Amino acid sequence: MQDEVVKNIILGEDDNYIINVGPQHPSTHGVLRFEVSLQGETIKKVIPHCGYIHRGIEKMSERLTYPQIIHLTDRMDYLSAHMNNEAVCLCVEKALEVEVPERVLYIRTILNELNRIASHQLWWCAMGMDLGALTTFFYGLRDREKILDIFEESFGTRLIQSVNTPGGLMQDIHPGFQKRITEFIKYFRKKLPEYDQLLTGNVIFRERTEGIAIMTREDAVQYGVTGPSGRASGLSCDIRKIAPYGAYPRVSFKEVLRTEGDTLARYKVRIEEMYESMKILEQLTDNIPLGDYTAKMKAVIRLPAGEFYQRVETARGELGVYIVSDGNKTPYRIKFRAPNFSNLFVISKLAVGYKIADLIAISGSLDLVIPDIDR
Amino acid sequence: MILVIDVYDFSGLTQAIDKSLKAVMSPGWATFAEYVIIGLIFLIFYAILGLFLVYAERKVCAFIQNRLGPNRVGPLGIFQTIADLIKLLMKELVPIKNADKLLFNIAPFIVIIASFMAIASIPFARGLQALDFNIGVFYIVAVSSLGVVGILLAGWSSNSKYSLIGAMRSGAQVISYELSVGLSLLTVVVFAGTMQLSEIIESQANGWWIFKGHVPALTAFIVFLIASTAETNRGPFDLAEAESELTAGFHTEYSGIRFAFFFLAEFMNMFIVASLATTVFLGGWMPLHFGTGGVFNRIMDFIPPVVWFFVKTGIVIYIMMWFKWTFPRLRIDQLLTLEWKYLLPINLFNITLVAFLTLMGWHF
Amino acid sequence: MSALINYFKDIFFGIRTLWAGMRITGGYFISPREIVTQKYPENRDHLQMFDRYRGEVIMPHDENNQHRCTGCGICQINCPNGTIEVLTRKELTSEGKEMRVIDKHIYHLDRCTFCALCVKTCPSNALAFGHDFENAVFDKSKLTKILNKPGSSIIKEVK
Amino acid sequence: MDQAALKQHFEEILPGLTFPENKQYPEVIVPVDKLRAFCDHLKNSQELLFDYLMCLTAVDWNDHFMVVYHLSSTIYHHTVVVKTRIGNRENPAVDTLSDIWKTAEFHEREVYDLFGISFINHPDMKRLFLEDDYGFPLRKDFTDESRMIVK
Repeated sequence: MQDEVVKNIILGEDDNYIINVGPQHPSTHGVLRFEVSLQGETIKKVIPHCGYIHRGIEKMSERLTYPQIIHLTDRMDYLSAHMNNEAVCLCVEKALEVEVPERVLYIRTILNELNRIASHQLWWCAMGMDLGALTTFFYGLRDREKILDIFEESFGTRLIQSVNTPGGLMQDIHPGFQKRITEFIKYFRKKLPEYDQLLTGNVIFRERTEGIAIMTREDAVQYGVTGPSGRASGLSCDIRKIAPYGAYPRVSFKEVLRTEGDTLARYKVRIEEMYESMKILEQLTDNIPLGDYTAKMKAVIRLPAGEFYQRVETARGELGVYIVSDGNKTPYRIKFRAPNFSNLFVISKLAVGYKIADLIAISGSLDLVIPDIDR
Repeated sequence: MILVIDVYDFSGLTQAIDKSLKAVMSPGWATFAEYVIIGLIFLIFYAILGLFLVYAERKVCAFIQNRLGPNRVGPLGIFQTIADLIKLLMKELVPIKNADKLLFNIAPFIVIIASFMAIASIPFARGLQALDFNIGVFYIVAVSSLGVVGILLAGWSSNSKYSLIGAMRSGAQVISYELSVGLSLLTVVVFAGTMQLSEIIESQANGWWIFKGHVPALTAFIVFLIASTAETNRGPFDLAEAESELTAGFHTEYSGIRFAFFFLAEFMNMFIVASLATTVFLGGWMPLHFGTGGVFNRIMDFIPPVVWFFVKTGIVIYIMMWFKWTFPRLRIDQLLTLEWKYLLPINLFNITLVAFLTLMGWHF
Repeated sequence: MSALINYFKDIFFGIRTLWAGMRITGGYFISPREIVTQKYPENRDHLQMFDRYRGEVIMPHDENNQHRCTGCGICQINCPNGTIEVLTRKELTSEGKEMRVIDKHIYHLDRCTFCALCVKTCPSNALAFGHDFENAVFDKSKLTKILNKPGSSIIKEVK
Repeated sequence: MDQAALKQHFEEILPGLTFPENKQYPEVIVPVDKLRAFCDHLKNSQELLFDYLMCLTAVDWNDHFMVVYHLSSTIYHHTVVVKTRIGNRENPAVDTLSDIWKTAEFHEREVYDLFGISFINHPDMKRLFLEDDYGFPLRKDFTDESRMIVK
């Protein structure tokens, strides 16, 4: 055992320069540590260390009822909070075989897409900032504010919505909901091309990202990289297409796929996904059917004994919720297959041979949310 | 026309001070007293200008980013930087374990002295120049490159890996970009036929070099802007600092007033290169003239040369801030590629062209 | 030759894209209308939160200092974080019946995650979300609040 | 492939498997010693091509552990749940699959961290989140007086 520990501490050869990027570092966007072994500025080895904000959500959930678990899932990937909520709700609804009203499906899907745009906006801010373009941060947040206002008007919460509950929603949407979304789409369609001019087209940005850290499709599958990062490598992994849920079967949208697999491709997939999300929103917003905002549920939700698995596409990839129930009102075991957990470790393959500045760009392009890795 | 400019000639004033000083004490002491006076004036000027530039940068970046910027301390937040300065003065100077104490402490001073020395030979107006060397351009280029020694020492002595990477980057960067700065200044030196800054300005009395020198001068100006931004370690070339990569690069371990020195020196360096660009390419304190004579030119003459100088410098500084708040940062190898593959060949070609143009007398 | 053409193409492509970015930032620089900053303490008077804003949990009292809480404890059971503690006592009504009355409805704001489970599950709508968001205090114990006002009683109609 | 076809296929490779009832995905319980060979076949067989390990976790059933693998194919999009039962509670161990699916390396480390199930031949079998002396929190018999509040 002791020998093993010693073996693990030695990272590379003696003359390697080892630095810790994190846990407190401007570009890890949270408490994540990369142990980087350098030669000059070239990276020879990257070892990600996580666990700095492990809160034991899975253990906590074993003592909570299903509606209570939902508020904890918000705190995993806080940028796609609604998708996380929905994953648990869908899993519980599937287990109980509850038919959810049409209206709920539509609203959930709209919230999903709004959340996805908000998440990608924040990613864009942070990606620009990682590369040293600080102004992007403010432009992205400025536009994200409009989405948060939509959430706040209807549900009173901003970053995390806490509005889903097994069977539907906690409260109905505000009468001004649709109008605000329409306004937002009109506004954002004007602003999104500015993102392209400011960053995407920029020659420095291109130099920094094009051809950097190419992830092949095989790598993506092997490492389980999903979401926009996986789709940039040509891996068709959009759960909205593979196993549709919510109102996704009713809308037409394109699964954004690119084949380059480099940092620029991962960037472009997300930018294009914002356009696609706006398309979905346009199709749904004006067609929300009338009806109840929740299905009739029992006061205490008990799942039948058995195992249930639900896949959901969050802004960062595939979220899997695996519930093992023994018939009680609390789950016997709940497991969240977090998208960032799988996406993180590919960095130790991608970053090798590139400069330390590229490591920052790569981790930015993978769009990691640290609480989701640790849970 | 000459009359109006003469009203703003400061050499009469400075000579009068010189005379009155020499009347009351021996010439040696008089010179010493002048040094002290000039030193004090520059110290105050340096501090005020540094504070103002920090404020200006914060306001410019705020407006670019749809924000208001500092607006709490004083009207429009103009005292914000003073409050920051007081805060920095009161902060603890964190001692670093295993740091090279001597080098660690003198590094900020080297950086600030280098910029202080350079400012001495900037001509603010006719006669308003502390040192009018006959090799002024050379002096500024030489002195301003001293600053990198301070940055290297700061990075080396901090005993921090991030700092060391930042310092090494800075060394590579400044050494390469110095070439471009020197060569682009050389174009105007070839045009003007002198290295004395006051004479370069006098040679622009009938038009600024950026207008007179055709395309080569314009090219040289753009190259100078890029290269000098790089030499002052400002974004998009702030690799030595590289906030998102190296936390704060070479000054990661510095706190309190030592950090403020680096901060101030960065802004002063920006002012120096901007004023050098103004002096060499934009006619220094010369007013803007179109053609000869005319009402427009007369009105322009009434604006004091100091105002002209600071307005032009301000515009150049704004352009540099504009760069910083728009572009992402380059990677170290791209930075060197830009210099050795693009700027240097363009510059060399440019200077050959200028030499040819001057030989044929094809400039105005 | 083509290498030379590409070289100049690169330069002009670079300048063009850089200029495109500078045009955007420069455009914002000269248009102060686009500034989105709100001056917070100054705009306090006319700062309007959305109706459904989830601030702290409150217990609305009417003008007779009466609330609707029966002390059933459903909010306490539903709260995932142990934010709510309901202390009740038995009291004799005028008809001589024994009735449950809340003694203290304790709310730990420092543990609250605003998941709204208490407000939504309350059978008598006794709880609501306030619009106050200025909850910064120097002492953590100040975040523990008693929601029922002193001397308050339950509204008669609520069963 | 649909559920029945998959079942038949599995029967052919490894006779004597148990197929528990699962409404959602086909499910198969593989003995611990056969797991590696079985999974290797699932990954490399051209008709199956389960190249994507969706989820790897374990469940503590008090008397035994169940390690659960959710496999999917990125080409055919069919899914299967492979389970293996570990009876040994003192020193639970199972063969690593990290050379078949790279992502298993990290999921296995997570399982090791939280359940204490060690994976044989794993390249880097150490804890991922917690300190070395923490205990294995997702085991049902885990207690931590100082940090757990039981209502």
